[in-house]
This record gives sequence, structure tokens and C-alpha cells, in this order.
Amino acid sequence: MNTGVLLRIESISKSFPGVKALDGVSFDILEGEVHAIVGENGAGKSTLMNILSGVYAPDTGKLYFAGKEVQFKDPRHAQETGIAMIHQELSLANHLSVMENIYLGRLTRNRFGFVNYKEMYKKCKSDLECLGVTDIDPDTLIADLSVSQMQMVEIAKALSFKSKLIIMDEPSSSLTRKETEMLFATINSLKQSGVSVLYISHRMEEIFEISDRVTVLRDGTYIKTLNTKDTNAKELVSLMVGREFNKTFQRKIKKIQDGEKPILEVQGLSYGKKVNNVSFKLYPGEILALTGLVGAGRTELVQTLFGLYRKESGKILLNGKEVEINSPTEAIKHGLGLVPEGRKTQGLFLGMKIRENITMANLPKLCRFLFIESKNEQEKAEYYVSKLRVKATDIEQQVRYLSGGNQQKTIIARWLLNNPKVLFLDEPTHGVDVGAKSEIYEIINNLASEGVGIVLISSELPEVLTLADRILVMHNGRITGELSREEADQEIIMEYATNQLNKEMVK
Amino acid sequence: GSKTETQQTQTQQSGNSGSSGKTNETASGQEVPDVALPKGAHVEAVKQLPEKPLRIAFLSWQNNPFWFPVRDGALAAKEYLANFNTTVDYIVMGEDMTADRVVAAMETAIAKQYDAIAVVPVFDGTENIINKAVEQGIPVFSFIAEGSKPSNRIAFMGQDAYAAGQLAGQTIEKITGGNGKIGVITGVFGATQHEQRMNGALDYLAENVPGIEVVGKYENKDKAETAYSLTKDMLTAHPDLKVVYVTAGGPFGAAKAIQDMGLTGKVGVVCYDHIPDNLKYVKSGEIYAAIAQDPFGQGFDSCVYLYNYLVAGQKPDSDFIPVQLDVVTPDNIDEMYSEDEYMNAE
Amino acid sequence: MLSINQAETSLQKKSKGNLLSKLAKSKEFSVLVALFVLCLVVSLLSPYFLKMQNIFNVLRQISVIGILAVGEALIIITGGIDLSVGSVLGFMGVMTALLAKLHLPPVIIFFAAIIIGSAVSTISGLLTTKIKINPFIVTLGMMSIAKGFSLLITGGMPISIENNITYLGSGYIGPVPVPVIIMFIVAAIGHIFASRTLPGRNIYAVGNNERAAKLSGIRVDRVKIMVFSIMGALCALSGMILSGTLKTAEPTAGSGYEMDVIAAVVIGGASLSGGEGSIIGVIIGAAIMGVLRNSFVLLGVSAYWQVVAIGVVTIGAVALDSLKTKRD
Amino acid sequence: MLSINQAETSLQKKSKGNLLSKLAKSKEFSVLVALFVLCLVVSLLSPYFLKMQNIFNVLRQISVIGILAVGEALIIITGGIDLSVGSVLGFMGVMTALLAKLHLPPVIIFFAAIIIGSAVSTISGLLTTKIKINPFIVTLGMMSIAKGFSLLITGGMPISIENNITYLGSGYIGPVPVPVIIMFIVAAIGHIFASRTLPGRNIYAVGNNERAAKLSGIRVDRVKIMVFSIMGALCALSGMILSGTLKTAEPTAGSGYEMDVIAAVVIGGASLSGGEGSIIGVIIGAAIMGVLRNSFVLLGVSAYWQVVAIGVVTIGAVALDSLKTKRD
Ligand SMILES: Nc1ncnc2c1ncn2[C@@H]1O[C@H](COP(=O)(O)OP(=O)(O)OP(=O)(O)O)[C@@H](O)[C@H]1O
Ligand SMILES: Nc1ncnc2c1ncn2[C@@H]1O[C@H](COP(=O)(O)OP(=O)(O)OP(=O)(O)O)[C@@H](O)[C@H]1O
Ligand SMILES: [Mg+2]
Ligand SMILES: [Mg+2]
Repeated sequence: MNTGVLLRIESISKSFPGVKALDGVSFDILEGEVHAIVGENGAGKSTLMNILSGVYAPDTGKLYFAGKEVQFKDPRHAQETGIAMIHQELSLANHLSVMENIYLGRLTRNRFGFVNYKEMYKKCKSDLECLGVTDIDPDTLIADLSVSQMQMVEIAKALSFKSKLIIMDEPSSSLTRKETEMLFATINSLKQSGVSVLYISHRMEEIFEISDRVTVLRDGTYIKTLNTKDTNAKELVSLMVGREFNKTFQRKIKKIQDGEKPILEVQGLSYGKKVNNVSFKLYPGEILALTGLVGAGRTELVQTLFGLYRKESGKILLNGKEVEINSPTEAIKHGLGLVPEGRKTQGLFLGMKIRENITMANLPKLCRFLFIESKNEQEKAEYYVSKLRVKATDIEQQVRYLSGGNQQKTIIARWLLNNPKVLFLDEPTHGVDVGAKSEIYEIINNLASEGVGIVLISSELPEVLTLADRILVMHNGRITGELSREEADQEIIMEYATNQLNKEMVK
Repeated sequence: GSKTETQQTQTQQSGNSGSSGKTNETASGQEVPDVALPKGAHVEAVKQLPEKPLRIAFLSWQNNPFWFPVRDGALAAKEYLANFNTTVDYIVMGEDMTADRVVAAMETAIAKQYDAIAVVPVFDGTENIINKAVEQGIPVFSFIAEGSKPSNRIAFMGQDAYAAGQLAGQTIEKITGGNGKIGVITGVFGATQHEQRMNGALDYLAENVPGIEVVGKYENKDKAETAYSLTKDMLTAHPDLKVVYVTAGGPFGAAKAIQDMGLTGKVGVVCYDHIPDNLKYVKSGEIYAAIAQDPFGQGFDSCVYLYNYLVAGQKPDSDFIPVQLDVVTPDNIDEMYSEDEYMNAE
Repeated sequence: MLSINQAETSLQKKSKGNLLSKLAKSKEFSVLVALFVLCLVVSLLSPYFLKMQNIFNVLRQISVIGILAVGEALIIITGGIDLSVGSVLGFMGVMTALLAKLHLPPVIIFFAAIIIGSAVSTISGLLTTKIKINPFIVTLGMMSIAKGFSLLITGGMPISIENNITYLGSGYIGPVPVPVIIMFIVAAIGHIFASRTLPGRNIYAVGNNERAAKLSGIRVDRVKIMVFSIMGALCALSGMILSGTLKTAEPTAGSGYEMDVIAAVVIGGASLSGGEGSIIGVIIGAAIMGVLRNSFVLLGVSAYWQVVAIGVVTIGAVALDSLKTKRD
Repeated sequence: MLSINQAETSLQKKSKGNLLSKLAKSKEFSVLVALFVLCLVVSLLSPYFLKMQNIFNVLRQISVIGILAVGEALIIITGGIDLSVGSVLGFMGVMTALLAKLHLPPVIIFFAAIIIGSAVSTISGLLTTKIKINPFIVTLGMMSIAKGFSLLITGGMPISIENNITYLGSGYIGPVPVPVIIMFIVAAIGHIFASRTLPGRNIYAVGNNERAAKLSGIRVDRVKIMVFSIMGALCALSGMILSGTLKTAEPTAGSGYEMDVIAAVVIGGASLSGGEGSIIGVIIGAAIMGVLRNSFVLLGVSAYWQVVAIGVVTIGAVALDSLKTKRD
């Protein structure tokens, strides 16, 4: 197999102030293989990938691409060598069109050197179609896309480089099942044509579906590379966390009692085109999942409920009483909480500290005469950092420097601290590792058993099936179906083809 | 007045007792040097040498060419007074003219313990810091422009801007024969000197020359280019305009506009300062009159007045020393200046 | 909340109705409406406004600000800012005068000035990218330094220029002043550059999302340095025009222009946080200011009310767009 | 590339070594070093620099800019900008003079001025938040409007003030000028406000991520309006100080201050894109400018070199931090 080595990684180390992110990592990537990388949040996966794609220079260590040693000056150099990367965080220019983003820095030009938009439009359309995407017009601005559409654009962009090695850092975390399938089909055809793919995901079922080999990283060190078909989820997870990992989370379905009063009732809520005459009830202690296709309007629904958008019609009742919610501030006062989707855009205060990020929504309660009680604040923040196992040097670290999954935990901590009566969770475990995920499930479950009503939006089917008591399906801003968890199994099997692995995962 | 004098004597006495080591120097310099006054200066130093070396601060500005002759006057005084064991430090208060720069510079000069300060205070409100210097035994002489409230300076030399404005009004009256439209371009709205020059002229015209119509007042922020544009616009809206009155910087821009529109002789500029660029257009006829206030003389004389006061307690006859306003016109330019003074002045 | 640079987008639109409706939504359009309303009011109040001579006067008066604003727009689109435009302009006027003193032919002076101007601003570009000093500070400093050197070189006195290079500022082609023609050429080239060329599009990419641009292989530093170099060349051009109009280089010429220039750019629809803006909008922004100042003279607006009016119109021109966006 | 506001961080640190090393890394520290070096050089060149009288002079001279810079820092941290500070200051000086003409007691004048000042700037705040006009444009317009009204009210001429309110500008407590004491009080309150209180924290949150702030229950618009109101109150305070020092209100007082103020804020470590900055840094930034100007007069620096020096020191003070960050 030696002839088939595309990229040799040799004792790569990288430190950031206060952290050794990578410590002497070595392994090979073969030609035409799909190689998965797994590890807990903060294990160093993204750091390694960023080194491979020329974003960071390693402190020590060497890279050999197709047998020759390479030292990348910048991402462009890596691209020219034949490595393209889909980054964990969306990296798109919002006010530019889809096609300009895909060919950023190498726009299609005519023979006079001027940008040829017509030609580029055609090229872009066919590039997107290769991926199976037909609903994105190359002319639309990125800002007008949904998050999962943006992710598809990122993928199309990375593919358009026609590289020998494509790195995908959690490409599927904001994709629904349907789009993930399109992605996998593309990966398979890339493999056929001899392209190698490095694939990072916290969704175990995906690892087993798509990869040939899998490498485990833990705390910046290389642990092991395994043939995917020779291993199982349990072994991988144990290797990741460094001990036997047996935790499987199981939630008992909450049945609504006759005569029980809903904690939240929504009647005929409308806002724009995305929320259209929506009605539902949420009972105390219940976890209600909202599912649907991309852009179905789930996010806008909860954000309208949360007062970010002014509803055009409809009523919101809390504990049977009608309430007017005109701003998130009022929503919070009424005991609502919202973990928003898009951690960088809607969640984090990147330049601020972990402590400040955690206490932000709860600060009025940590104040005496507008003065922040810093000791109290510090204790609260420290409690949640250890409870959610946020990997950081200390609570005074800027969230900017945390790994993606740890940033997500910080946002969750913010809302747990707030003791809400009704909690909306919009993709709460986006990018969170398996261990922490079950930790978060535990917490959500505990909240529910304390009588908190929870609305969960998740594109991750296993998550919905693990947690939800009831499932609402949205389509084009309307609620088109309501299912109990048992029913949902079958319904969703109809909707989403392959859930073999999902079941294994849940088990 | 008498209070200041006693203070002054005290300073001299303390100077006396403190500088015993320097008697030698004083003795050798006993002979009063016989130096000629430079051209353009008006006041001679008294025939007496100081007890100890004297230091005079000369606080001025340098944000437009008007200040060049002022500086030259100060430097000439520096050279002249060097013969009298006195140094003059020419200090620019800052790049922009504001009242608080004057206060800051005065404060610093006081802290540096100068024996006397010559200053261009320009603004109302600067009288307090001037009085403070005087209280501390440092005599102050103000020149060119000062605020409207009296201060305890020994004297002010200059022409108050309002009077200069009135002279401009008279000039405009003469040029127009008392009838016609004029436009005003002022430097910066609210700048004391500019406002006074503007109001001096306009008040004079309003009271004495009913036939004059003022078509508008505009600011050019001392920029020639803006004066150029404004003049073109005014001539578009008022083709029968007779005079453009420019109170501050950039009048040659207005003159150039008149030249470019081929209106030389039909419209003319009345303005201030005899800088080369203005003189060129006086010569070619677009500037009808440029008023100057003897900046070199003011720069020089103020230092010498201070010296005379320091060594001999001699004060000017009046605490207001008016300077002569020179008006240069196409008719008299050849008498006042030779052509190479302004044609190749750089 | 998301404001969109529609001018570029509309370029590639196919259907015509779409184009019109997009145009109506664009920021340039609201500014154009503001300009139109202003012109209408002034022309009703003064018969002189629409006279050809006056129109050319106005165009000539905005030409320097317009040319500078094209360069400033490019810098602002990358997310930077240049406060030194006015004083670099002044400096370049002085340099032009010095070159003219050497009796060089105008063509040589022209190119020499362009090169020197570019070099001066490139220094700002290098300081912002290579030493990573905030462009606000770099160019604030550069503003002082350039002005200081102009003063030192000239000793503070205006220098007169006797050379045909002044044609750039004072020439006419038929009834059209040369500076106006230059402004339109610069705007046209700027527009094509920004909307149709790779480096032009890279400018938007950098301003939109620097990280994304870098990850896409764009050499961000080079793009940023490039826009400063262009700005320097345009400062040189404007310096030649301004000193050419008066046939005199004033060391303090152009001081304070930075605010007018930035205002024109922002009124024209650019965002100071970068990524958005169009060259056409910028020229319209400059025109609003030009017409307003012209109207003061034509209508004889009383002195201090002029100052108030400038403020009100500045806010008003932009408010129009905000109000429209809100209604949508 | 990532710049860190460490001042806050160091506040709650436990171990002392850690605190020192963090301090050494902070932006404020580099500016402090720049200030120290500047002071050292000037004191070597002039024996008068370190005299107590001169030090109080310098402090008094920076007090107005320092006070304004505290308010400007708050606005800049939210991601806004206020260009109107200078002319609102001038306007408030005029208002103070008018109030003094009514022979009101100083205390009444004081509070009336603070309220009027707040109200004026609150208008800017409302225009930026409620009509969503870019703060750069709003305050550029407001700058003209406030100046225009100052001119209209005074007729362009200074008004003298005969009232004990001038004590704020011209009083002394022992050898210490009252404006200096006011500046230190404002800075101390500002620092505590920004680092220890709920609204202070909200200011940083809004500047960091407006949308996230909104979703965290912060009333973003109110925060933005609040900082403008504070700015207005500080303009009123500075207006009373400046007109009190001179016992005269000039309609154009304060014009051009905005650049000095913003420069002080940015030199002090704030980022114009919001979310970062500290009050202590801002005062150090103002001090650098003050010492520099003082040294010009002390050392008799020639006029044009003053202009160059201001530019070089502005860039140099910030470059120090950038170079240090790069080395790390
Ligand atoms: N720019 C940086 N500065 C400081 N520390 C950093 C930086 N980038 C990453 N780190 C740290 O390096 C470690 C590895 O981070 P990395 O992003 O590679 O993790 P990851 O394996 O991708 O995690 P996740 O699954 O959460 O994305 C983390 O502890 C993180 O805090
Ligand atoms: N932060 C945002 N800024 C602008 N537009 C947005 C934003 N978030 C969502 N949208 C728009 O709202 C539309 C509805 O998407 P929404 O996120 O509500 O649906 P969803 O069902 O949650 O889908 P997704 O799974 O993509 O989140 C999207 O197509 C997008 O255009
Ligand atoms: Mg990662
Ligand atoms: Mg969503």
C-alpha cells in the first residue's frame, strides 16, 4: 500500500498560548480513501486540518504530499498543491453571490480579463448540480440562504478546486439527512476518481457509513488508526475519551395526562412567509421536537416566539394566560430561553471571556444595584464550565480561542444558568462530541423532569428520536404533521432513507 | 499700572542679588552697542543693558503665509536684541488657532520662567491667562489681534480687526462709487478676526452706503480653491457683481476665477495681506485692494517694547499702538513693491 | 438589517422587471432620488441652476472630491479607511509644482506624480498590513506627516506653477472642464474595475469576510496594499487638478477634504465596516454635496443657516434609504 | 490579528505573576510605555517638564479631550462613532453662557447644561437606532447642525460668562486645577462603569455581537442610546470647563476636537469595529497627545516639524503594541 500514500503526516506539533493543541501526530492518508478523524471537542482535529491546508504553520513536524516534502505558506499554496478544505466555521462572504463565493479569488474571466458572469453562472450551476443541489440560484446572495444551504455552497466550493485531497471539517453538522446523503454520494464518486477525503464528524453513524479508515485523536495526541469495518461505535468512543464509555442515554416518554394544562400554547402565529398560522401546545416536562426540511421556518418560528421578530397575527399563551412578547428581553422575563442556531452569528461574544459569555443572559440577576457581583458570577461560570466539561485554560479565556464544540457548550451553559420555564433549543448539540452530547441530553432530560417545557429543533435524527416526546413536522412555515415518538420512527423512515446506523447509534 | 511696576522692580532687585557672578559680564558689556534698526522696524532699544541675560518668549502662529513677515520680524528682533544680552525664542503655539492653545502655550511659557512674553492672543478669554502671567511678574505684550476684553498687558499693538473691516468698507465704497452688488467670502464662520473684519465692512456699508447690496456671505475655510468655486458661483447667480470681499485666506482663488471668466476690470477683489500670490493679482488687476497691517513691524516692535520695559521700565505712550494699514492697489503697487519681491518669491 | 449591494448583483440579472425592482431597492437609487429632489427644488428656486455654465461649474467643483471618493470607496470596501487623502493631495500638488520647476514635459510630470503619490500611500498600506496598525491611526498619522512635509518643502508659501500640466485643472474641451472629464473617466474605470475584474471583486471579498478571502487563497495583504496604491495615484491626479486650476500649489490645499470624501462614500451607499459600496453611488454622493453648496450661493442662503443645512441634508440623504428599507 | 482586551482580564486574576505578565501583554501597557518613553525624552531635553506646575498644566490641557474621550470610548465600544463631540461641546459652552446670563445659581446651570447636552446627543442616538442611519453620517450631520446653531445664537461672536460656573474651568483646589480633578473623577467612574456594572458589560456585548446581545435579552437600542446620552452629558461638562477656563463661550470652540478624541480612544487600545477598549487606555492616549503638544512649546519645536511629529508619534504609539503582538 506504500505506493498509495497521498499525504504523510510526520510528528506534527502545534501550541497556542496555554494549550498544546497537537503533540507529535503522525499518520498517513492513502490515495482514494475516505479517512475519518474522530476525537472529543478540543482534541485538535481542526488544528491539524488547518495545518494540512496551510492556515497554520506547524511548530514542528513535516508533511509529505505525494512523496515530496511540502511547507505551505498560505491556504492558496495548499490549494495549488492539491489540498482543499471545508472549514468547520462557515467562511463565506455574505454580501456576495453564491457563484462569486464558490470561485472567490479565481472568478471566471473572458479573454480580456474581465469577469464573465454568464459563463460563471453556468459553471456554478453545473457544479451545484453535481452535488445534487438544484434549489440554489448562483445569483442569490449568501445572506439570503439558510445555514444548510450555505454549507452546501461551502462544499461545492471545496469541490470546485478539483483537488487531490479534500478536507471536510464537520461538513454535515448543519445539514439535514437529505443533504447529507447528497454529500455522501458525491464523496463516493470522488473516491472512485482517486480523490482522498479527510472527514471529521461527531455523528458516529456517518463515520461508519462513509469512511474506509478512521483515526482517533485525544488531547492533541495520535491514538490509533483503524479500518472502519473492523471496529464499532463503542470502541471508537472509548478510544476518544480514553476509558470505557458505556453511557447510553435513554429517555422515558412523557405521556400527556388528560386535563393537563399546557405551559405554552401558540395559536395561529404568523410572521412573514416563514411562519404561517402555526398552532401547537407544549406541556410542562415535555420535549417537543420540531423537524422539517431546510428553510422550513423552524428557526423563525422560535425566534418569533422569543420576540426577536414582531408577529403579524396569533396569540401566545403561557400557563393559559395570553402574553405579549415584543422583545427577547420580555421573553426572558416571562421565563423563556433560547439557545440559538449559528453560534458565531447569534450566540457568541467572540471577544469576551467564557465567564462573560456564560452569564450574559442572566446578568441582571447577578447584580446588586447594577453592580455585578463578580464572585457570584465567577462561581456560576465555573460550575457550568466543569459541569459541561468545557475544555479551556480557565474561565477568563476568550471564547474566540475555544474549539467549536466547546463554544457550543458555552452557549448552552448561558441558558441553563437562566432557569427557564420554557426552553427553545435550536440545534443545541451542533458540533458537540459524543460524550458531551450525552451529558447535554442528561441535562435536558433533567430540566424536563423538573417541569420545564422544551422545544427542540434538531437536524440530527437520532437526537430527535432519543429525546422527543412528540414531534412536529414543519413545511414552508406550516405545521404539517404531529407524531408521537413511536410513530415518528416509521414516518421518518419514509422520509429519510437509511436509518440503519441511526438505530445502532441510539442503542 | 503701578502695581505691575513695583513687581517689576522687585524682579529686577532679585535679579540683581542673584546674579553676582555675572557682574563681570555686565561690566564688560557696559558699553551699549550701536546697532542699526532693520528696515521695517519702528522702535529702538533703550541705551541700557540688562542686569542679567533676559529671555523673551514670542508666541505666535504659523498656519498661513500671513505669519511669515511676523516671524521675520521676530527673528530680526532676536538678532537685534542679541546685542543687548537678550534672547528671543520664537515659538509656534500650535497647528490650529484656538483659544485653548493660547492658554496652554502661555502656561508653558510661565512655567519656563521667561522674563517677558509677546503673544498673539486673538481670542476672547485669553485675558485671564495674560493677567495670571502679569501677576507672576512676567510682563506681556500683545500684538496683531487680541480679545475684546481688557487685560493687564503692557500694551497692544495692532489694528483692531473691526477697524480694518471698516477701512475695507470705505475701499469698497470708493471702488463701486457707492452702488452695486458685493459678495463676501469669509475664512471660517465664528472665527473672531474673520467675523470682525466682515462685520466692520458690512456695518460701515449698511450705515453709510445704501446703494450697496450684499448678495451673500460664504465661508471658504481659508482655501483658495473654495474661493475660486464660490466666486464662479456668485458670478453665475449675479452677473452684475462688482466686488468680492475676502476677509481671510485664499483671495487669490477669487482673483483667478475672475481672470478665468475674463471679467478683469469688471469685478474685483478686496482682501487682506500682501503675500506674493495676492500681489500678483493686484498687479494683473483682479485684486482691487489688499490691506496689510505691517506684520513685520509688529513682530519686531513688540519684542523691543518688552525689552525697553524690562530694562528701563519704559512703557509705550499708550496701551494701544495702532499700526498703519497699508492698502495696495493696482495704482500704487509699483511704488510699494518691486516686481521681483512677489513674482519669484519662493 | 442586511443591506445589500445590489448594483453589482443587478448587473447579471436577466429579467428586466427584476432589474428595475432591484434598482429601486438599491441604495444608489435612494441617493439618486435625494439628488434629484435637491436639484428639482434648487432649479425651481433659481433660474440659474440649470444653465449649462452652472452645471459645469458644479461638476468641476465636485471633480476633486469625486475622484478621491472613488479611491476612498475602494479602501472602505476592503474595510479600511484613509484619512490622509486631503493632505496627500496637498503634498502631491507641491510635488507637481517642484517637478514643474524642473521644466519637465507635462507627460513626465504626470507619470512621476502618479508614481510618487502611489508610493506615499503604499507606505500607509504597508503599515496597516505588515505591521498591522489600525488604518485609522496610520492614515491619521500620515495626514499630519504629509502636511508637515508639504509645509517644510514650501516653507508654507504657495508655489506657482508655470507648466502645461495645469491643463489638467484649468483646461476645457469645448465647454467641458477637463477635471470633469477626468472624473468621469476615473469613475467609469473604477466602476468597471470594481464590478468586472478579479482584483476588483477581491476587494469586496476582503471587506466582506477577510477570513473567507484568505481561506479562498486571496492574498489579503496585497489587496489592501493595492487599494492604498490606487488611492495614492488618485491623490496625485487630484493634486495636479487642484493645483492646476489655480496654477498654484498651496501646501495646505486639500486639508479637511477627508471628511467630505468619506461622507460622499457613505452617502453613496458604502458601509464603513466594509464589503459594500458602489462607485456610481459615490459620485452621486459627491454630487449631492456639490449641488448643496452651489445652491447656497445661487439662493443666497444666509450665512449660518448654510452650516445647519449641510448637516440636515447629509442626514436626510441617508435617512431616505433607511426609511425605505424599514418600510420593506 | 486577534487583539485582546486584557485590562478586564487582569482584574480578577488571582496569582500575581500572572497578573503582571498579562498586564505586560495588554494594549494599555504598550501605550503606557509609549507615554513613559515620551516623558523621559522630553524631561531630558527640558528641565521644566517635570516641574509640578508644568505637570498640572499638561493635565489641565488634556482634561477636556480626556473627558470627551471617556464618552467616545463607550460609543466606540458599542461599535458606533460620534464625530459631533467638538461642536456639541461648543454648543454647550454657548448654552452655558446663555444660562449664566439669566443669573441662575451655578448648580442649576450645571444640571441644566448636563440635561441639555444629554438631550442633544440623545437625538443622534435615536437617529442611529430608530431610523437606523449610520452613526458616522448622523454625527457628521449633527456636527454641522450644532455648530450652525452655536453661530446663529451668538451671531458668530464670543459671549463672556460672569458666573461662578466658570469655577469648573478656572478653579484650583490647592495647586490642582479643577478640570484635572473632574477628569480623574470622570475616568474613575467611567472605568468602574465599563468594567463592573451591568450596563457597562452590555456595552461590550453590543459591540461584540449585536444579534447575540439581543437574543440574550439586552435592549440593544437602549444601550446605544444610553452611550450617546452619556456622551452628551460629558460634552456639556467639557463645554462648561472650556468656556469656564476662558470665561468666554466661543461658538466655534471645540471644532476639530473629534479627531483628537477619536485618536486618543484608538491609541488607548479600542477597536473602531467595536467590542474592545478600556477607559484607562483612553486617558493614557489623551496624555500622549498632551505631552507631545506641551513639548512643542517647551522645546520650541519649529512649526512644521510639529505637524510631522504629531503624525510620527501617533503611529509610533500604536505601532509599539502591534510589534509586540507580532513577536508573541
Ligand atoms: N487560535 C487559537 N488560540 C488559542 N487556542 C486555540 C486556538 N485554536 C484552537 N485552540 C485550542 O486548541 C485546542 C484544539 O482545538 P481544535 O479546534 O483543534 O479542536 P477540535 O478537535 O477541532 O474540537 P471540536 O470538535 O470542538 O471542533 C483547543 O483546546 C482549543 O482551545
Ligand atoms: N440569521 C439569519 N439572517 C438572515 N436570514 C436568515 C437567518 N436565519 C435564517 N434566515 C432565513 O430564514 C429562512 C428560514 O430559515 P430557518 O432557519 O427559519 O428555517 P429552518 O427550518 O430552521 O431551516 P434550517 O434548518 O436551515 O435552520 C432561511 O431560508 C433564511 O433565508
Ligand atoms: Mg473543530
Ligand atoms: Mg434553523
